[in-house]
Amino acid sequence: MQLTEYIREARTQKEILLMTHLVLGYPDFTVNREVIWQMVKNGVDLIEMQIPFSEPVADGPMILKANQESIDQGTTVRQCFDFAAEITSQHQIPFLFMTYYNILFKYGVEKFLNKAAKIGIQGLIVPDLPPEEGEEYLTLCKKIGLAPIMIYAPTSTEERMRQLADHADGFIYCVARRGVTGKKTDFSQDFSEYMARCSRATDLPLAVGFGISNREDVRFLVGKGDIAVIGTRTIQLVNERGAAAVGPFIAGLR
Amino acid sequence: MQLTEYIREARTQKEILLMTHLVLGYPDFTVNREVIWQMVKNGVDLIEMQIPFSEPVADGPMILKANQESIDQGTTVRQCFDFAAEITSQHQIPFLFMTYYNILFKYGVEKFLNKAAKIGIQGLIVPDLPPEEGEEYLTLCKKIGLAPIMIYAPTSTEERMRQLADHADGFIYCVARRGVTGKKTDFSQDFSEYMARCSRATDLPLAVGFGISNREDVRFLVGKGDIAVIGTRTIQLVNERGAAAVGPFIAGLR
Amino acid sequence: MNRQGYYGAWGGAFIPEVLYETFRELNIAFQAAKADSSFWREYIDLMQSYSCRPTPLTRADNLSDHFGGARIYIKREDLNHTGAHKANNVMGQGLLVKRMGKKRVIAETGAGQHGVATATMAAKFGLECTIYMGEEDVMRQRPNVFWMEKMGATVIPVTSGSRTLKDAINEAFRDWVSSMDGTHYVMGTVCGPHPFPEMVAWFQSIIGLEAREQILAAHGELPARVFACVGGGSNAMGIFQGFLNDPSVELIGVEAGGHGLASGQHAARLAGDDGSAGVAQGYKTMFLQNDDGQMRDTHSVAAGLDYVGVSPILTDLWEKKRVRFAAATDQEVMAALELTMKKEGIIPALESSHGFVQAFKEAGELNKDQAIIINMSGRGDKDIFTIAHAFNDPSWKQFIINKGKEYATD
Amino acid sequence: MNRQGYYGAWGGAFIPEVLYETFRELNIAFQAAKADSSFWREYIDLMQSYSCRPTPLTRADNLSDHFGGARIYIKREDLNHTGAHKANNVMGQGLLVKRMGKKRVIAETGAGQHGVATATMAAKFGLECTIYMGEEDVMRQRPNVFWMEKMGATVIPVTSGSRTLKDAINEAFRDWVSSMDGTHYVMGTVCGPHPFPEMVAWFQSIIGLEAREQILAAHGELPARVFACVGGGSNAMGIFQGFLNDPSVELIGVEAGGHGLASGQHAARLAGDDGSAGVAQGYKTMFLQNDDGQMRDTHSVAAGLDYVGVSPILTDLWEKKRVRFAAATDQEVMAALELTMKKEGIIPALESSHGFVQAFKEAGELNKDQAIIINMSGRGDKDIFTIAHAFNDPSWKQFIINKGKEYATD
Ligand SMILES: Cc1ncc(COP(=O)(O)O)c(C=O)c1O
Ligand SMILES: Cc1ncc(COP(=O)(O)O)c(C=O)c1O
Repeated sequence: MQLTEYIREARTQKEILLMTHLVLGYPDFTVNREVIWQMVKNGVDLIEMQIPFSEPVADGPMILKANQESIDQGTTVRQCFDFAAEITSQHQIPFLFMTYYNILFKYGVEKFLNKAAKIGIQGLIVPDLPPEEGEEYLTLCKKIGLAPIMIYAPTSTEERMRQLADHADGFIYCVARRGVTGKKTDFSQDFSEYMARCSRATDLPLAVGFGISNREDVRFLVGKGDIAVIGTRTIQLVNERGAAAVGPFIAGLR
Repeated sequence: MQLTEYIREARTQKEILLMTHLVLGYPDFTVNREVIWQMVKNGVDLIEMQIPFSEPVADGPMILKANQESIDQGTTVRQCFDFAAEITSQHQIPFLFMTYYNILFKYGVEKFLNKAAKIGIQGLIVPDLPPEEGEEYLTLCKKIGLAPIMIYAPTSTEERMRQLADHADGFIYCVARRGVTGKKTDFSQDFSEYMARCSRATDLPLAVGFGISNREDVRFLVGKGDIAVIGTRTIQLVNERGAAAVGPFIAGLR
Repeated sequence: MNRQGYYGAWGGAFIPEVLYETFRELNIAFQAAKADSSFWREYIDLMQSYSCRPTPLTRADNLSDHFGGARIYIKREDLNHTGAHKANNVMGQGLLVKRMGKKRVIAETGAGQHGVATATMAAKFGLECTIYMGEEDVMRQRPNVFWMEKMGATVIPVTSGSRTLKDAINEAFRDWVSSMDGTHYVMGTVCGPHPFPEMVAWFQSIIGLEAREQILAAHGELPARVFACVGGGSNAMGIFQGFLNDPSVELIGVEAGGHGLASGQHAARLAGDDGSAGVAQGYKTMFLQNDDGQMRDTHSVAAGLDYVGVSPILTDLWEKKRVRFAAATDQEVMAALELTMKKEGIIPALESSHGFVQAFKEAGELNKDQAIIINMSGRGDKDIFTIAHAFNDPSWKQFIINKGKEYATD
Repeated sequence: MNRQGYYGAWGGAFIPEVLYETFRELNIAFQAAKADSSFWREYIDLMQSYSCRPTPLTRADNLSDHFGGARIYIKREDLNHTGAHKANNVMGQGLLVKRMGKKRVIAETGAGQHGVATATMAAKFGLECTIYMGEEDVMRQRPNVFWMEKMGATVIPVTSGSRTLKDAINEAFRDWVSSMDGTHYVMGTVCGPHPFPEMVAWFQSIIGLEAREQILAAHGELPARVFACVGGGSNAMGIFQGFLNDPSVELIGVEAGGHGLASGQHAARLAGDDGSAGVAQGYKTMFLQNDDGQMRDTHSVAAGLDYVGVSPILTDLWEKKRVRFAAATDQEVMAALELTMKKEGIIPALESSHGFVQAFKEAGELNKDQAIIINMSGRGDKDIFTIAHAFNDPSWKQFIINKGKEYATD
């Protein structure tokens, strides 16, 4: 609720919000820290921090590699919590965790969620946990006050979307196209229809992700969604040109 | 008949006769010529000349190799006939052809036998032609006056031996043991019984072959058979020490 | 099943939203096929005319005498077309694909057997085919790759993660989330999100149906024990289903003990204490994972057993103590393989040999009136490179060296 | 047969005297077995429980549609244990050996299939086993050698002659003339001295018996034509026997055309004009020989067809025009193999692919109501080294080069 209100509030100021993504521990926490600083300073509205998992099925090659390298370097869930605690205490925007269900499951779902809430995380994106499998998770999120972000896909029927909306909080993450993260999306007529369907199905703000990488993409989303999600592009940018390149890139998006 | 009489006649002079063997065209006809000369000069009583065949199933490694090398060098049946004609005209002892049936069959059995008789060959040893398969051959041999040498083996029953004797002429070739040419024979008690069986089964002279390689072997055969057959040993000798070594070797056998 | 797709606490369908519709349709199509007796008849016909079903149950007298205990019977899945039980599942899914009207199939493969089987099915049914295979497995199973390609499939080496089976599964899912409209994912074992475990178990149940009838005919009564190797668990589930309702029949699953359970280099999820509950690759089961839930590297001489997860159905049967689990080490496997070749003239796949190991350990405990069945999931001649290598055969090595030189100077 | 062991003018038993008794006993034992219906029953039982008989008859719709003519059926001898029809003969002779009480078997092998089958049988029946194999074949069929050895057989490379099949046969005979008391020579094809052609044809007749019944069930009437590759001729005789008394069924034997009949590098004894009557290896038939009667070198991409002689029974049927003969070149064989893999997901052995070539040439001449059968004598995955080589597959070569380097530095 808190998160939804933050978004609605922010939208009164901006045509569209920006959410960015990074993989914790990749290339390392120091760079993560710098990247987040650049993002926040340049007007990012929300940040999803991915806790790496060895089997990130929903992610494409770039984020997959980031997950693996992070783990190979020894990144632990505990380190991710510690880092997140530090970050939330330093920056005022909402932070979310993105990760796969096994990370929660193995930690203990309740313990994980309590801990996340305690360190100031506002919501979670768990792409391999449909509501049918997430009863415990959803109940606890509600109880603890964390937003369980639900995902819409172009393949979702309107009926399915309504069903998902029943469990959602914070906002809805609308996956812009089929496939995994990291590929360019073709924003065609179909896409507009899809977004219209999303809007009809829920009152929650809509974030749009997958393949958004430049100002044109962001502009295109104005009026269709509330939040543009920048994922793979910033990871690529950091790889190619370092953390310092993130600020100007973000600044140029809107 | 002619051949049998020659053997009986020779046996009145000698306790045991010697028959030697060579593969035509191996190592070449020039060496064959020299070897035969050495053999005859040193008292060999009969010589079997093997016309090489590509599939000499009854022969062991040494003679097998000789067959193949001879063929590889281009030895033809025609050359063998020519060479044999020359040899029989120069030496007075009986010469036999040893070969496999396909050589006759392909040449035409009748044509082959007529030709052999014409050039002075006195008999034939065809190890893969049992009498059951050799009706034409046996009839023609009789008609043409060639001795079809039959073979006894240690596995032959006395009944079988009698049956073979019915078709035989010249002498009987008693294979001293199982197996192929070129291995040492163990002249045991069994062997003596075998020879006794051979004697009971036929009135023809008995040649003993397979594995006879020295004076002791030859001496052992005295009183048991009429002809000692030296096969592989002389081929080996020629390979190792040249044609000239054959004379002294033969001279020392008896 | 209490909940949809659950076996006790295990199973489920932990899938990304983009596949929700696909799975819904797959469930409907599968349940309709399952309810339609003509579908099963068509399946049986196909397996009889294209593969070699029923596969024989061979009585192994020499091995039985050698161990001096139970009569050993071997269920001969090696005699299937393509050389393993994988054909059963794949041909069944092929018929389902035909029903659903899809034109393309994808699959993961570890040992390559499932890949070869899928490429075969795709050729037979005229489907486009892409096979995902860990790069390490591509290297150790090159002959299988060659055949897949020759049958018209595209084989994509997967370079992420441990570059083995689990990574190939992830990669196949990545393909599927973009291509699901015209593409079916032919899951190779009795794992993954619902309805795959149920579906694969159903198709593989043909093994157990036959085996039960055959052992009754041959031995006059039920076997005392049934042994099967367990990678994902499909061949084991296949044969076990013939005897699940016979409490007198003990069922034993044999996992890859690798270099020994103590070494940590193995793939024993249920035998031993290294496995723990988790959710990955779309389902909940016992995984080999660290305390954070990151999947561990596994090891087995048998590529087909080299997997972090295991069938949720088996995990449930294990928890309920209906199936007992054991592990066989690489070394034990080579010895059992050698003995079986020498005694019976039968060459089990390295995977299958795991089942033989445990059966050999236990045969002597039983008496001559009792029968045991070993499920021989596949034939070992596909494993020549691995087996000749493991036996350290000098002529084989020389042969390869010579061939290599010949090709190097081409 | 007019005379003992003769088929028209062909056959006989041109054996050295030392084997006379052995053959006499073998004839008696064989005739007694043949007359004893329980022997055939035992044989069928064995083939059903140890191999996979009856092997299926697979309808190849994709190939049929591709050629737009006759319905093509494939008799699946590849699904036998050990991967080829050779198993039928070998297991039958194994039962005969048991009856005769002998303790050792020897055999020749070309492609290695018969050697593997014999080693398998020897392991199963607890017999000592020696396999003679041309040195050239040992080199090109190393995987088979490996398996034979692993099943406990001794493989002896034959270095005489052309170092291929015919020389291995000679060498096996050389063994037999010393060892016949306790040793049986398991002749691998329907050649050699009587009673081998009759014996091997009898055991292989199981193929034709099944195929006739199967095609009637599947197609409702007899096939128009039946195709089989011909090395020695055992798989061809096996299937042809099912239809010899059906004059409407045309029988076609396909020999190895190698680099083409005109090249002289082939193994076509009956197709073409290069064969001539001869006597070798104990029997009379059409051989590839020169004017002196020396056997010629033959060539085929398929080791199992690379033989100078051919079954006397087939020569008789050829002379009587009951069986028509054709030849398939190496190149045609590779194309037919590739097409069959792609269209049907079936990998015929290189030998078997010869039959496919001719069937493909003729399928279009017939109409859709007619059926033809191709006898698929064996599976091609045993031929990976030859096939991958023939396709000049770069990844395969690289794989072998790498493996070779790995072993070279061991
Ligand atoms: C021959 C064979 N057996 C067993 C397995 C393991 O799979 P599952 O446990 O699903 O039977 C494989 C997998 O590739 C295999 O190829
Ligand atoms: C698969 C296969 N087919 C055919 C043959 C040829 O033999 P035959 O003509 O006796 O069937 C062989 C011989 O090794 C073989 O392995």
